[in-house]
Amino acid sequence: MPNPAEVKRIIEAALLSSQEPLSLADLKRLFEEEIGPDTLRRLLDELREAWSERAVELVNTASGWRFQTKPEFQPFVERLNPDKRPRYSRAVMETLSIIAYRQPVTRGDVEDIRGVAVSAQIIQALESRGWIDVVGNRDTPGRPALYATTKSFLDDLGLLSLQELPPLEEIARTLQLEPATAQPASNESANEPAAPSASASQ
Amino acid sequence: MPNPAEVKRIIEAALLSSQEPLSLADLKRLFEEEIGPDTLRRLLDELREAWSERAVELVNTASGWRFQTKPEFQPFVERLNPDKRPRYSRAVMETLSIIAYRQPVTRGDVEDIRGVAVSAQIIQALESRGWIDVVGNRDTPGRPALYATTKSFLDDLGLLSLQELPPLEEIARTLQLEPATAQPASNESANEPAAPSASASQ
Amino acid sequence: MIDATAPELPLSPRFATIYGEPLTEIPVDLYIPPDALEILLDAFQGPLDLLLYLIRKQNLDVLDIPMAPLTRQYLEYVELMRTKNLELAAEYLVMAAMLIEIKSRMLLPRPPVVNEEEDPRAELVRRLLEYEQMKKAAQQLDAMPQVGRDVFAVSVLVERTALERLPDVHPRDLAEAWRSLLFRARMTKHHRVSREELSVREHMSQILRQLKESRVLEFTELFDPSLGVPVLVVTFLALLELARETLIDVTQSEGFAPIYIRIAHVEPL
Repeated sequence: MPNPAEVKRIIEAALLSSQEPLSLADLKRLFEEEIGPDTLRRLLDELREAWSERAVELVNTASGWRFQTKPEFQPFVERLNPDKRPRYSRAVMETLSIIAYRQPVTRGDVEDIRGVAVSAQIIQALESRGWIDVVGNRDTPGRPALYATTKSFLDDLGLLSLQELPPLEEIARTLQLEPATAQPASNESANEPAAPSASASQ
Repeated sequence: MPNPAEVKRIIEAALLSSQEPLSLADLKRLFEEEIGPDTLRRLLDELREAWSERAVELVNTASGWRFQTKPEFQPFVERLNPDKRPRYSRAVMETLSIIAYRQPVTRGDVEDIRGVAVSAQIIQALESRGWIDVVGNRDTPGRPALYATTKSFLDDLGLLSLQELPPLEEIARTLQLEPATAQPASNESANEPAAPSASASQ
Repeated sequence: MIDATAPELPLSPRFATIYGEPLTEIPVDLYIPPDALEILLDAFQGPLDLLLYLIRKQNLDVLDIPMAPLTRQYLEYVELMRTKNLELAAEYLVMAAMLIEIKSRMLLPRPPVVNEEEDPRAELVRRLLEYEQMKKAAQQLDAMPQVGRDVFAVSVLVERTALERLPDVHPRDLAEAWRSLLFRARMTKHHRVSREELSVREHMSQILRQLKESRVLEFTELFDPSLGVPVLVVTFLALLELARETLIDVTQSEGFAPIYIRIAHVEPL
């Protein structure tokens, strides 16, 4: 195997100059000599460690490794490019999270959960961003398209897999709904995150 | 003025994540505090120095500062994206093919066969690629250089010898199958190329 | 989730005390002036969202929704919406119908035997909780750093000008080039070569190359018997062809003396 410092130099340059995240397989192709995945991973960890103090970090996402600026750096970028980067509307984000957590789902499924029609533009916004795509059709009348999130969605959120999405809050209690009238709404919910006003703030 | 190390960290991240070179004026805008051009330039020089050992370098171009890979890194990028290579023009390919099949030949020979002038750039491109070289000069007025293909040409094309080039007879035969062209009418010999090959080298 | 034990709240909120009387008795934060409602509506994603808002504002347990007052207040909002914003009303009216249905079913006396009969609120609760869950998930997703919004991919320019990207060539490309030459019928018979002649021409190049290095070679140095008779023959043919094209000089001082081969010498013009 070639000199590890040299290998790291090359990996670093490849990652810095690549438009897309690079997988271990991509990185292996950089070298004519065989470099084992363990070695590669160790060198990547060393590289990540070496960069940890800077405003740019090495992250491992679904499609591979990439360098990106740290979130703390964002205010400086805004000074450089004063045009604000738009945030997605709540409608888009809710649709996205339903697709992310419940995939594969149809537009009808999303509408059922949101209790409101989902416009074609919302789906289109997510599709053209490359965050969702059609993975099939449900075998029901009209054969509606089934949507799922893409690797690029995970990449853009810096995630390795859907497992890394923030966990959903428990809804198990719905299944134990007590019959009819007022329960003493006492403290059986002690382990529940106490956020009475969290969702009331908008 | 803020901590110089911090300023360098931010300049580095801005330069790494920018699509375009950044001028001193751009870089100044990163900071709320006033940073003089001399300070900025000194920090940029320090940054350039800090990067000097890596496969990526900080350069000052006409339109500003930017990071770019060093030329030595190019072969690695090509291994990463092997399918991104350009193609030679038809003129280059025809010239190369004439030199390969007819060597040793002069530029004049190539022009005779192609029926058009062959620019010096074409010969130069093939020479600097190391695929052809001058093996002598023809003993005619002007003593034109005789070109032949090199060992490196065979290596790069994965050939052991010129014998392994596609045989010209077959090429001619495949051409005969094409309906359009007017071929010599001596077609009683179906498997024979049109040319009487006995006198071929004349 | 609602936590009924949250300190600023009465121990167990009884909707009766909140809803006992019309608007005046509703806590201040529940009252939305009609003018503000219009603005507020933009913030609601739909009837479920509005319902959740009402429940959360009153700090009520979703699992224990007081249907009557909630329905009444919901209807007030929907009525306001209906006059202000007709587009939105349809979905909200469907929800209003659902609330009224639940409310009426709960008012009906039920035979105590039927234990397994589902609570009429169950479906609504399920939907509210599922929506709330997704709504929170959306907020969490939105809070995560996104490439292009909060963090930026690094993209260092790959310097290509210094070293030109070189095309690949396959033997079939050469054949294709030759074919295109043939096709344009520029070729005279003169230039057609067979496979054997190619081998002669290859050796012509090799001999010239050897001569370039050592200027003068003895005839026998050009032959390597270990390569076999065909190569010896081809090499000899190549020598003859080179001599014929006056590319080399072949000299021998006398019979049986060594034969020397050199690049053809041309008098300077």
